Amino acid sequence: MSFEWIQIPYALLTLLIVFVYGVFMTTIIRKMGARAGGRYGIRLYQTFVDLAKNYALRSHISHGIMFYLGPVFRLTGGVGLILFVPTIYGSVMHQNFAFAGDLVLALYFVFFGTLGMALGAGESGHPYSAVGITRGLSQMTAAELPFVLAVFAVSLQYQTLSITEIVAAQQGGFLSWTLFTNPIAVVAAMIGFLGTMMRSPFDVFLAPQEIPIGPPTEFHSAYLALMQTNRILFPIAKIVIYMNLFFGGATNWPVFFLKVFLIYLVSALVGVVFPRFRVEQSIRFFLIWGLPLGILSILIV
Amino acid sequence: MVSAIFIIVVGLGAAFALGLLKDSWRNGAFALTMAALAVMSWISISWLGALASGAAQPTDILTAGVQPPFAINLRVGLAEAGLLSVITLTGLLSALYLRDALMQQGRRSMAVLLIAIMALSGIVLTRDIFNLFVFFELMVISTGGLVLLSDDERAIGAGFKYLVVTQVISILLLVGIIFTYHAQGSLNIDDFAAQPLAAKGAGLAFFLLLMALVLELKPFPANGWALDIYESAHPGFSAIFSAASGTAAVYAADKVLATGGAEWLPLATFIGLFTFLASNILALRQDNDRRLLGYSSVAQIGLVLAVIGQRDILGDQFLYIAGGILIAHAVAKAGLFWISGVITRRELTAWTVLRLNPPLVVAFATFLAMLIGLPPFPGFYAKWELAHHLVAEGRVAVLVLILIGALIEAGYLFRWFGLAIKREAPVARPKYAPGKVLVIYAAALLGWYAGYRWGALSQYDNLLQAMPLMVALGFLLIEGLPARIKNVIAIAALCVWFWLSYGSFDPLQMIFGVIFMIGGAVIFLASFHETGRRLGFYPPAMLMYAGLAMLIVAESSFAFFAAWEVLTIGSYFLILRGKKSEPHALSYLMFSLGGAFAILLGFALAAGGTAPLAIADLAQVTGAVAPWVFVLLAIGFMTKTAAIGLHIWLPGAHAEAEADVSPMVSGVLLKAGLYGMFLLLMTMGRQHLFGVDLTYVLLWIGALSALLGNLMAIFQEDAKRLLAYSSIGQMGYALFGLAMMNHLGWLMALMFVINHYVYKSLLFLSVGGVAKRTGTRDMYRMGGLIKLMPLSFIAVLIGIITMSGVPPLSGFGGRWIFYNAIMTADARLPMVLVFLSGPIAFLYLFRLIHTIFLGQLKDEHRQLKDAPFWILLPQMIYVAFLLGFAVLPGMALRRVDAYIGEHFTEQGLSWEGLTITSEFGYWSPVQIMIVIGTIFTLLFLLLLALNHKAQWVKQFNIVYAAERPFRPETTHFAWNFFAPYRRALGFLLAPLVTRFWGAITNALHETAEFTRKLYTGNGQTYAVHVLVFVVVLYLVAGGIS
Amino acid sequence: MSNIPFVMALLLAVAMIAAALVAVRATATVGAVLAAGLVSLFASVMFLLLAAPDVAMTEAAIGSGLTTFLFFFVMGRIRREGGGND
Amino acid sequence: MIRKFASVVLLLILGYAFYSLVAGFVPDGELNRSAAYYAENTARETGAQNIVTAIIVTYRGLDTLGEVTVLFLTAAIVAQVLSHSRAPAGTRGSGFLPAGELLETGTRLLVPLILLFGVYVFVNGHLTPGGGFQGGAILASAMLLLLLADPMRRFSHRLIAKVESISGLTYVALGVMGLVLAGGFLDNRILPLGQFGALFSAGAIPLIYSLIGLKVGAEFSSMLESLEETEDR
Amino acid sequence: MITIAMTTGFVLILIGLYGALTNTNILRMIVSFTIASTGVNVVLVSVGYMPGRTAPILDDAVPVGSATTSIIDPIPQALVLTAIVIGLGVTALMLAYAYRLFRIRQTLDISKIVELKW
Repeated sequence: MSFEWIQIPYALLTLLIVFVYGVFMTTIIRKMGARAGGRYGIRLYQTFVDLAKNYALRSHISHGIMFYLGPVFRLTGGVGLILFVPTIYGSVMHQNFAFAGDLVLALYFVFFGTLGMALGAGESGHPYSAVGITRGLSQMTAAELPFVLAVFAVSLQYQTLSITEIVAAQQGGFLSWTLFTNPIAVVAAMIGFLGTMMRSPFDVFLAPQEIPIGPPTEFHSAYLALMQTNRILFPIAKIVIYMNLFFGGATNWPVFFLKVFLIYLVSALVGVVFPRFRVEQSIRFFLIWGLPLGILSILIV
Repeated sequence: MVSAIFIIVVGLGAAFALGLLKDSWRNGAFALTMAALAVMSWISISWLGALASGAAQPTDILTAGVQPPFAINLRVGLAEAGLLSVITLTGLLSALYLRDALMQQGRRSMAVLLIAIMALSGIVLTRDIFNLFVFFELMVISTGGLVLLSDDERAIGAGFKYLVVTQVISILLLVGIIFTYHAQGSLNIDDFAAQPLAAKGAGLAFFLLLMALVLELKPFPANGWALDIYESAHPGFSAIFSAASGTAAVYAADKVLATGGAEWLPLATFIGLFTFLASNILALRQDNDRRLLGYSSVAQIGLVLAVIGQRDILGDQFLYIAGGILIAHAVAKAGLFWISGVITRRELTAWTVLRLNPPLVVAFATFLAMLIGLPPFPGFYAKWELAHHLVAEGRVAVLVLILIGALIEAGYLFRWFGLAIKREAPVARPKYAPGKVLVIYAAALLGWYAGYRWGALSQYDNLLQAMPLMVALGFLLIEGLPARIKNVIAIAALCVWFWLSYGSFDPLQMIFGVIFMIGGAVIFLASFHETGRRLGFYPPAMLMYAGLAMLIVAESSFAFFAAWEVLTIGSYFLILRGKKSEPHALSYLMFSLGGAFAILLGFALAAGGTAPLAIADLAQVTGAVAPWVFVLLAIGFMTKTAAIGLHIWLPGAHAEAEADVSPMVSGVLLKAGLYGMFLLLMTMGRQHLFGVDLTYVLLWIGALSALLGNLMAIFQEDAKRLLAYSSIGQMGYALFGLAMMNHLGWLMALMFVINHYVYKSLLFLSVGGVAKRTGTRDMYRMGGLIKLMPLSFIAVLIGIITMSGVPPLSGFGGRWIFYNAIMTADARLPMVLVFLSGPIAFLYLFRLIHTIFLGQLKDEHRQLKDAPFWILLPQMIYVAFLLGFAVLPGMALRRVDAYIGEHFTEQGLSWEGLTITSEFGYWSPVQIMIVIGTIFTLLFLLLLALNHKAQWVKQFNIVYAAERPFRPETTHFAWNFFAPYRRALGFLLAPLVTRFWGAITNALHETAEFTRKLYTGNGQTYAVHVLVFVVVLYLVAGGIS
Repeated sequence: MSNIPFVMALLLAVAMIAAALVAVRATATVGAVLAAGLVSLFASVMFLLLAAPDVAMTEAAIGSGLTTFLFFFVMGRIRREGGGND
Repeated sequence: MIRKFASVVLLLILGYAFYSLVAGFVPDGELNRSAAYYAENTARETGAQNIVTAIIVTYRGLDTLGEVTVLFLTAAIVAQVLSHSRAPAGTRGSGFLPAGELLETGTRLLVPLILLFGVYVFVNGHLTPGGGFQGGAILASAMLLLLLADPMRRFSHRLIAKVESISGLTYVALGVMGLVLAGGFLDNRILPLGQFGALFSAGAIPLIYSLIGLKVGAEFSSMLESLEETEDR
Repeated sequence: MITIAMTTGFVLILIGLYGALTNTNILRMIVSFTIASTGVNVVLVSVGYMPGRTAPILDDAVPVGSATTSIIDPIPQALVLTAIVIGLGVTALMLAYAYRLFRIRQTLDISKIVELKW
């Protein structure tokens, strides 16, 4: 595979589709959560409105260069993750820049945004940012474990590190999905998935509105807008990886939409059912439930 | 050639002539004494020279004009001449040293001194057993006289105890002599050898004879009297007592033992080893310098006795080995006692006063190194040869015990050195008597000369002619120059050495060579920030680099081991320079020496006794011994890479070192261990022990190191400690890669070698610079430094991105190769551990940058400037390199990849254009960089467009959502940063390893504390000990008839 | 071989051992020294019996004579300086 | 008590070892080769009647030189030790045997005789039993007598030291002469062996034994004196 | 005869050692050692003794020619002479030491001279 200029508009197109879908997804999930709680929930276009509002706001405030760059890092991480992973299997248009790296790149690039974000929040100087960061990092690294193990189990299973080839190996009926060929890995990965989705019950570090502790509290206006954009893109990007690795990938957009929605739903459901975990509780959760499964999946491949 | 009997004649004649002088002519008397000693020394040395060069043959000196055995005869051979030289020179120098005491006490004491030296020479020369007794008694009585030279009144008691014990000894000796005579019909030692004694029913007689001579060697536990003398006598005399008397007594025992036949050798070995070990353990608890030296003397003599016990297998090398140990001990011990004489107080910490006189510190270090047998001193060569001979004959147990003893000895000696270097020194420089100091320097020079001679005699290249070592030692001579000039020379030396030698390097050597030499030179740039003379920095630093330089070109096991020891010593001294590094430097040294001994044992086993062994020939080692060789060598190398279990030295050593030393010992030095592992695995490959694949074990060790090293790192409050622990983890990765034994695993290990050098040097320098400015290494005392120290921040940022493996920097390349490598590895469980450690690394790295540079600035740091230019310069070089290496990893790795391909059948990577492809995936660093860069730039521009008027706002102007901090200091959340992690995973951090090693150390100390109660100080008890010693051995030997 | 030297030797041996026991066990140091001198003296007679006249002379002169006096001199000094107790 | 018990046990075992030495001892039926050599060759090689003397002065002369040195050393050290610790003034003399009139008179009479006897003993060392050591001891006993008779008496330390040193030096010098003129160090044949059995025979043996006698006498005297006197000079 | 002498010698050695190990008075220890060394001398001489022979002096009774068959071994005697003198030297030295010790410590009890230990 090599680079051609046409890939740039193609990639932008993919990005746009994913973004729009992501906005709706976010909205729908929130609405579902509200309904489940007996509330009405937000309007369908509310997320758009929020974003637009934040992009329109102007701020004169910065706490320094890393503070300024933090959201940029964050969003670069999200966008990059989408672009380094093939979105639609077999589609030249939506291959994006997957040829630059493989599964390993995707795994490690996840940290890029996190790192930048944490740095930015750190420079704000607010002690609560620091608290949020340590919680976030602690939980995230723990949650990544079962995921990484499962991913590696999969690449061992298919003897490749190329995402495209992994998807290719799962074609030919849903029984050849990893979900069925290696269910343990999938379970492990899904446990990790819950942790990285930044949703309840694993969202204590994120500073949902009622706990004013966490990086987003420090950011406002356009900074916040960039981060919100990331909040929309990033889960989709992750789900795409999951979908590609475990659920047979997507050969066209409808399948893509469906699968992403369903996977997203998993985390939403769990969030509705469970109360919020403290960080060390969630670390233990991942280590006790996720980790052994991950190890098991690697051993039995 | 003057007959050697004139040593005796001159000594006696001068002693008698002293009586003719008026008591008030003390200067004249002293001059006469010195002249006599000088003549005696000259005779000995001229014999030594003539015999060594072959100009003279071993000569028998007849007395009374009658052939032996009917008259007493003397003999001068090479051994005798050597020992005579030691004895007479010690006498000469000690006399000079004792000048004040001798002058005060008058000519009688000078006569006693002369007779003492004469008697010791007689012990060496004589071939008659009863004559030996006479000389022994002369030695005893003159010792009794010389003890009185001490100002310490306790010496009288010690002298009396000595006399009591020698009475018992002479009784045994006389009984032994007469019955031996009865059995042999002769008193001549040479006759004994002709007719084995035991055969004639004189075993018991010989036993008593031997015991008497052995008791003169002060064997444990029958040696309390000797220690009391060492403690209380005048140090000038103690030097004689240890160096000269010990030497003579050992030779006497050897002479007699040689005639007894091989069946007595195990007894000597047993006594020697027992004494060596026990005395060294006891010395652990000593805080009186002279008593400690006494224990060490006793131990060393025990060692020589043990070596004598091996004379049946040492053959031609016996003299070389035993002589090497004996001479090293004599010179060193005399030197140390002499030094102790210029120090006024007796506790070990009083030696700090030496610091005010740096050449004395060099002498001190020289003597310690000689005692322990570090290169390039005679003991080193002796140790090497001894190990090989012992292994060749299957006496591994003996060797192991010797090495354990040596390790303990190194422990207390270097602890002492640490105390002297690190504890608070007095301010006022004491006045040293120039004569005394001169004597000390003379001993040190003699030590070096002996090292040179032994090197020349060895079958290997003389270490003191090895270019790198010469350069390093040359730095001792230019210590007076300003630091910056020395720094220029040091950098030039490293570059020149690289330039001279790189032509012959293979790609592997090239990578290590570049890191050791060029990498070392870059770190030296940081040293430019030091002004003044910076005493004691360059010689050890260059010693370490010399060792490293010699290591990569080493082709034989000897060269390798010598280089290994050299770099160990150099780095020890270097680490010791840190402010609070005393205990850490010691534990570093202990582990390193322990590792070195494992390597020695491994090489000896591999060689099967026929040293030298080419490193490449390790591949030919097969059979049952091969896995053990592998294990020993691996342990040796892993102590340097601080694999888990052997790691406890590392954090302190690296953290407490100076700002520019930490990168040297971390970035550069750790690679020596990896280089060793590379060689080991390259030559020996997979080995199986008890059916276990040893590389599999290594895999586990690597993985555990990676996990636990990282885990420990995240809970450190001290920034340099954090980095140090992280090194454990990083080396674990590299070890893991190597142990996978496949192409990509090795490539990954090499990638780690390069990356770890760069980012760890970078981070240590940045953190060192920050610590220099802030005056603390505790991260929670810092914060918000990003604006004040932007360059340091950038350096750390790039460093941690690389290290954590986040794309797009080169650390990712390491991870990528790693993932590809484990695709083919079959060991899954250790792999999991490595997975676990990855994210954890991310945690501590983030903490590093966050707590130091982000958050709120501390009040007291508001005026700080960025780190000094010279510390920043290498950092910027590293940053540039990291960025370049990220884009073009192929520039270093392609050739190595091909080189590794020669060793593994499976395919490596393909390097087409800018994309690197393995059979499992692909990696295109340039494209990744471009994509990320583009996205980042676009988003940045977007944000700029939206928020271009943003201006810096003070942190306290932010609106706190819930509250406003009452006191700004309290708002920096950095202490116990990853508390949740600790709560969840803290149990993994139980300091089991520390406890384990601590328990061993404690057990040794407790044993020492308990055992030394034996030495009640009661002379009668000591006499009982002597009898117990004899009786127990009599019973053990099964009642010899 | 006549019995006389033999009996003499036996007697001497008994005497020596007895004197030695006295020397070791006696309460007074003076007595001990004297007894030791006596042992020496008996020994020199024994040496004569053993056909060693040179040794006998030496033992008598040095072992029993001079040595004993050396002891007395030292004891005298000590006694005068207040160490009268044994 | 424990010490006594332990000592007894230890000594019993040692005694057993000694017992096995005694039990295993077989007296030689005839002279062993060294002794036989001396029996056959002493007369020819050294010209001395007293074989023990020949052995001491010649064959094992180095031992004897060492022996003399032991005494020299001891004398020097004893002097050294005691000069460190002078007794309080006014407390001199051994105080053991109070000197009486009889003793003093007897001393005057006896001393010359004893000295003469001592000289006789060591001059005849090569012929009859006795020799330098015995003679020296006898010389010293004269000194002892003088000391006992008059504790306040001063001897010339210088004289004693000179005698000691000069005889010692001469002894060593004779030894070296043996090396130069005859077969080896301390060879007595630097002087003619003379007629067997005569006073002036056996080469340098009488000379050496006399020197030894003088030296030993001087050394013993100096030792006794050091112990007796409370102050030097 | 030899056995008696030798046994006596050894017994003296043991007695002497016993005294030296159990008497705490320094002077008494020295006395004990002189006994032990006397014992050693007796042992030495008895080793050289040969029944029925005479002293090794070649006077009229023992002509040179028959010396080999008529004298006893002279060597042990020579050795003993040396040993006796050396023994005296050591004893004198110990006595001097004892006196010095007494001057310093005002005691002759060896069990009290233990300031150097461990």
